Amino acid sequence: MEIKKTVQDLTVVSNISLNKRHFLLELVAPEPLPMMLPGQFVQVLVKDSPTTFLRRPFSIHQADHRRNSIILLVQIKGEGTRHLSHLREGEKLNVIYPLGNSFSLPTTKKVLLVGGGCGVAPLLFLSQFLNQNSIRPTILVGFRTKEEVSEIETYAKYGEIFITTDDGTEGEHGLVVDHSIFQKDHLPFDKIYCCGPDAMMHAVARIAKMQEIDCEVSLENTMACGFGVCLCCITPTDRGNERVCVEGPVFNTKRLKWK
Amino acid sequence: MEIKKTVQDLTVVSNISLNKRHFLLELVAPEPLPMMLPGQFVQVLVKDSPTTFLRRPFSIHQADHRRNSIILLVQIKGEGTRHLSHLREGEKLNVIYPLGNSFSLPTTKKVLLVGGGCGVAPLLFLSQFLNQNSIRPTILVGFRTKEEVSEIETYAKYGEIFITTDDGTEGEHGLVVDHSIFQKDHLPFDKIYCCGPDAMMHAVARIAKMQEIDCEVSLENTMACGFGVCLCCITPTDRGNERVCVEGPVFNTKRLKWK
Amino acid sequence: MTNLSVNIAGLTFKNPVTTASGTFGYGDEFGDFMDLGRIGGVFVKAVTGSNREGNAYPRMAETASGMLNSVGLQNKGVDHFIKEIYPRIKDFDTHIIVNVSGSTLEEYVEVASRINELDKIPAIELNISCPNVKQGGMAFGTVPAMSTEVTRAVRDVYKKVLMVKLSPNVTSIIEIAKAVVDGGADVLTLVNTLLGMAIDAERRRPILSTITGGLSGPAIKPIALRMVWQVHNAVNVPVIGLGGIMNATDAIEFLLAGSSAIQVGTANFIDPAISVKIVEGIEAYMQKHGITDVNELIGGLRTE
Amino acid sequence: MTNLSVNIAGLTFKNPVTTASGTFGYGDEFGDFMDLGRIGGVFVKAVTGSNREGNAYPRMAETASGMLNSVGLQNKGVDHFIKEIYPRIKDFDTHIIVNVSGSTLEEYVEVASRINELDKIPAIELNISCPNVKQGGMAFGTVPAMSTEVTRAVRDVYKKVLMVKLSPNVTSIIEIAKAVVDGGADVLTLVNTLLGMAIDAERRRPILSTITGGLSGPAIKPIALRMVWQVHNAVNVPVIGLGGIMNATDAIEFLLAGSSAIQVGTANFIDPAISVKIVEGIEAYMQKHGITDVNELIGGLRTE
Ligand SMILES: Cc1cc2nc3c(=O)[nH]c(=O)nc-3n(C[C@H](O)[C@H](O)[C@H](O)COP(=O)(O)OP(=O)(O)OC[C@H]3O[C@@H](n4cnc5c(N)ncnc54)[C@H](O)[C@@H]3O)c2cc1C
Ligand SMILES: Cc1cc2nc3c(=O)[nH]c(=O)nc-3n(C[C@H](O)[C@H](O)[C@H](O)COP(=O)(O)OP(=O)(O)OC[C@H]3O[C@@H](n4cnc5c(N)ncnc54)[C@H](O)[C@@H]3O)c2cc1C
Ligand SMILES: Cc1cc2nc3c(=O)[nH]c(=O)nc-3n(C[C@H](O)[C@H](O)[C@H](O)COP(=O)(O)O)c2cc1C
Ligand SMILES: Cc1cc2nc3c(=O)[nH]c(=O)nc-3n(C[C@H](O)[C@H](O)[C@H](O)COP(=O)(O)O)c2cc1C
Ligand code: FES
Ligand code: FES
Repeated sequence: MEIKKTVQDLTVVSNISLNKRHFLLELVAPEPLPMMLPGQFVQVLVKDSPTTFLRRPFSIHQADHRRNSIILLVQIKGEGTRHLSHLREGEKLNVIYPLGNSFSLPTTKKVLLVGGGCGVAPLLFLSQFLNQNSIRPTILVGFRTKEEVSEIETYAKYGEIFITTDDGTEGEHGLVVDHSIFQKDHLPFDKIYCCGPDAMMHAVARIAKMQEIDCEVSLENTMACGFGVCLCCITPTDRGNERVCVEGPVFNTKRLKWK
Repeated sequence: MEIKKTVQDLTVVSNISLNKRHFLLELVAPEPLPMMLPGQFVQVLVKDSPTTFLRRPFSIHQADHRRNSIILLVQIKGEGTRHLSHLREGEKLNVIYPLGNSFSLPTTKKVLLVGGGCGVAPLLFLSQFLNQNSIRPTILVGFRTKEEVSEIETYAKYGEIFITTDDGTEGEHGLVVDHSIFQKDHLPFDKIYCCGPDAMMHAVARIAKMQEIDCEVSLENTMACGFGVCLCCITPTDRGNERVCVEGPVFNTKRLKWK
Repeated sequence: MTNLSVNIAGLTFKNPVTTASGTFGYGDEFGDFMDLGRIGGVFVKAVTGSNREGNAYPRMAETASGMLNSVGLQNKGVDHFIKEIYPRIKDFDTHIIVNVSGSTLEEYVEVASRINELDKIPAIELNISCPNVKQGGMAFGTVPAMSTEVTRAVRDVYKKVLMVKLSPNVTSIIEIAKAVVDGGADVLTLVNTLLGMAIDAERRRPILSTITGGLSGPAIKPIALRMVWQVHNAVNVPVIGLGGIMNATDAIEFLLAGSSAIQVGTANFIDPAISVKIVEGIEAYMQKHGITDVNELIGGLRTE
Repeated sequence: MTNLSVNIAGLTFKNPVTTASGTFGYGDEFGDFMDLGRIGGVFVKAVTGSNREGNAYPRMAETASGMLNSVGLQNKGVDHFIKEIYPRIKDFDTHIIVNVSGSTLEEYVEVASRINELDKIPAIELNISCPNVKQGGMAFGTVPAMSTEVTRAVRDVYKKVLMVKLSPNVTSIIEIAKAVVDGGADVLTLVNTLLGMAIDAERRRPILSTITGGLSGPAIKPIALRMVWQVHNAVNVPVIGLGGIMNATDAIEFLLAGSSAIQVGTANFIDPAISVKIVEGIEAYMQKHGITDVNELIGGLRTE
């Protein structure tokens, strides 16, 4: 099924700061939202930022077809995201979407979602999607510290939720992969979906491989276009260098040739 | 007398649109205003405009030492001035000032000020200064059309005011130099100060020369620094190529080698 | 009625706006965003003799008003192009021009002669200016004698319109342009990317896997414009100009400097419908200035 | 304690931040904005054999993240420099280095030998790369044999530290760098501006009176960084890097690429106190990264 990509001026309906580094940006579309799947992303034009020349990619955190809006969960990294954090209600944001492939629909009900940092972004959309398909996933999310733990009640609506913080101020102490969930010889899952920092995805992929659990990760990469024409965003796979923005961002870890 | 130049973040206290193309920007300083003279200008940093790399020069339209503020009269030309037109109260603007030389204090009381377009900007400051020195100048200002005629009451406080509009919708019909003031063989002035489009300044300078009236013009030029180090803003004079930002912007027309 | 069409070496383009190789895929990726029939032509991604995986990632770095890339000619080779891609794109209502790349003279000749067989491809653009391949690539475009040689060799086998794309990384663009014309080029395209580098100060590492890469975008526009102007005044073949064109005003500047057509490159990433907007913008400019034929703009810079 | 001082060809700079010729006047123009004693050195405006009026106006065009200039070495000549300017600036608490320019080999030699007599000038920077003068200027910096020749001629008369400033408008910066080192240069400065052009589409005219001019600013940073890196790896003399440095991070990138010191150019126009802020920024970076000696950064790019 081909999903048509579109360039639109979306309107900011809210910009909610979650903590010092993260905010939720809700954007309403001028036309009915296109069909979108969890794992897909948008390419945002950051106007009025002299140092931001290219668009910035963000996962779709939520898609609300009734409100005709999408929500992005953004972490402030540099100039582009800082600019977005200052957007006010009513301002326009030019966006290309929806882009990329999506997480696959699992053939099992025993599903674990693992996210770290702003890598949790696509997992909320994925949780909702799984629920619609009668799957209640286990959700494990890692944060730096208590202050950054957010949207837990929202996730809890869609699955059983576990938390780690790097400093132990909430949930289990340590990295996501140190969580007690993983301290078993036979994990009670047939599928893992994972999104977060590279090191985390590598670690989770290693566990999944050892335990022969199917695992999908959503990769980041430096993107110029986001729709497959510049070939800047490749990742080595069993089919050669593939584009993270078209053949990805979601890849089954079996297919990845990680360094 | 050396005037010390300074770089400061001024705060916008008001931004008043005069008409579609012009606005008044009042900026308050964090410290007591430096000494400033009419004809001097400021170099404004336009942040958040991707296409505006260098600072933008604007004449000091008014300096109010009691309010500790300066006012700029700005015409929207391109991206930089458009950005400034959107500035809101409370926003900061980084400015280098005061720059350039100034209009000379006349030795006569029979003074004519001639301005066109945004070239009227320094003339208000000059009128006030002349008043302080007990001179009430005649002020002739040209606009495109009635809609753009503005601040007339303000000028009228400092001198006798005459107006032209290009389309005849207010004041005399035609260009500034077509005004009846100039239709005499012996103009009743010993000094003319002029600021506006190049063609206008040339025409006024020609009249002044014919009638042997001393004439000072405030030149525009493309500036990179504004404080004398890049040598981009030169104009040919009897002393060779001089810098409009240091030896100018005000020049006695006798000294200019105009093409 | 305004005429937007230009004739370049016997080939008529419905308007002077085309898209640059490597920034427009094979054209069909833009189907969701615009009507390809609205623009003059599409220069498709580089085609080489056989499959190339290109360089390792990261391949991209953002810079002030520009970007560096080190894609390195990733493509599946000329066979794949002919079998899989050509049938898919050949009937687009615009000129499809193939960017021919290689590491050796033989590879250029082979690819060119294979593309020569394709009915619906009216021209090739010989890429002797790619800074992102270790062998060949840019070397052919920076040494005049080599430029002549490779152009001549391709000229011998390629019977349609031969365009050659020049590298801006040279002391004298005029010298290279003349060398390429001597070799038999019908048209010159300029410029390809400038060799640059980006560093991540925090990690104390180069950002690109290849350390250096090709700079494109508005940052290079002044250099590209200057080279188009120099070459337009020095040779007698048409020039297609590009480098940092983001809007119609930029495009018009290149026409005035002597480009018979222009290519839109990096701008496609930021607005995938920009090429059509540029066509419209040129038309609006012509109407505003009372110009009825776009050919009046070409080389129309007033310098007296 | 952090050490910021660097030794370049026997000359100790209190820190690696200096200001670029033509963008900092004679230094005293910045007295209102900053303390000159805080920076490593000042490269003053070009000095030629006799008075030059430079080019006609307009001399400046703003471009994307940069600017073009065609000042054309306006200055009052070496006599005037020695009599009027030198006394005014010689006691600044920083190194004052004179940018020596000319149109002929003889002019370079004459100016260099005159400056040689000035006690408080520890070095000259030979400008063989100015794109804005018809004769000489850049030509000396784009032909290797001429670069060697002019450097050698100046070397013969100039007894202190001889720096030579290279043009980026060349096919191989390494070749030119080697030619200049062969001629006896102690230090290489790079880069000067890139030759560019700007057009006013509305008026259909070039913006600069000279049609082309020199491009500077962040737009050229990737190209400048690449050249510094190439030259640092190819020659054995210290390199002073510049081109688009706007802040401390940019400066650190140049140090990592192999610059022993850096020059701040166009950035001075936008923030006249920026050079001092860059000194502070380098210090802050070193503290953050636990680096005690700035020399550890020089050429410290990790590329394995
Ligand atoms: C498919 C995809 C989905 C993403 N989804 C989200 C999301 O939902 N929420 C979110 O907060 N972020 C997401 N990101 C990352 C986000 O795009 C970057 O953080 C953002 O572009 C940084 O922009 P900036 O201008 O603020 O930072 P910059 O000033 O550009 O960079 C700051 C730092 O971040 C690094 N960086 C910049 N862009 C990327 C990138 N694309 N990948 C990795 N590192 C980068 C730079 O190297 C630099 O060190 C996603 C990235 C991709 C590719
Ligand atoms: C000493 C001095 C005092 C000035 N005082 C005032 C003032 O009080 N009020 C006011 O509205 N304007 C004044 N100007 C002009 C003002 O600086 C320009 O209009 C402004 O810089 C345009 O910026 P922009 O980004 O909006 O336009 P841009 O996009 O930069 O340019 C738009 C158009 O204006 C032209 N232009 C840009 N800068 C200049 C310039 N410096 N001189 C001439 N043409 C230019 C460009 O060539 C272009 O055609 C003054 C200029 C100088 C040199
Ligand atoms: C990601 C990317 C890939 C490119 N690939 C090619 C290529 O395969 N062949 C080619 O001749 N030029 C290639 N180029 C160069 C462009 O066609 C163009 O010459 C250059 O980007 C300058 O134009 P611009 O500034 O408008 O982008 C590529 C450029 C980019 C940015
Ligand atoms: C207005 C202007 C004038 C310049 N004059 C000179 C000069 O006289 N001699 C010289 O060697 N370089 C001159 N340059 C070049 C600068 O020293 C520097 O090499 C160049 O601007 C690149 O650095 P930047 O990008 O930091 O400005 C000049 C540059 C500018 C912008
Ligand atoms: S970002 Fe351009 S191909 Fe993926
Ligand atoms: S603007 Fe730089 S010297 Fe006048």
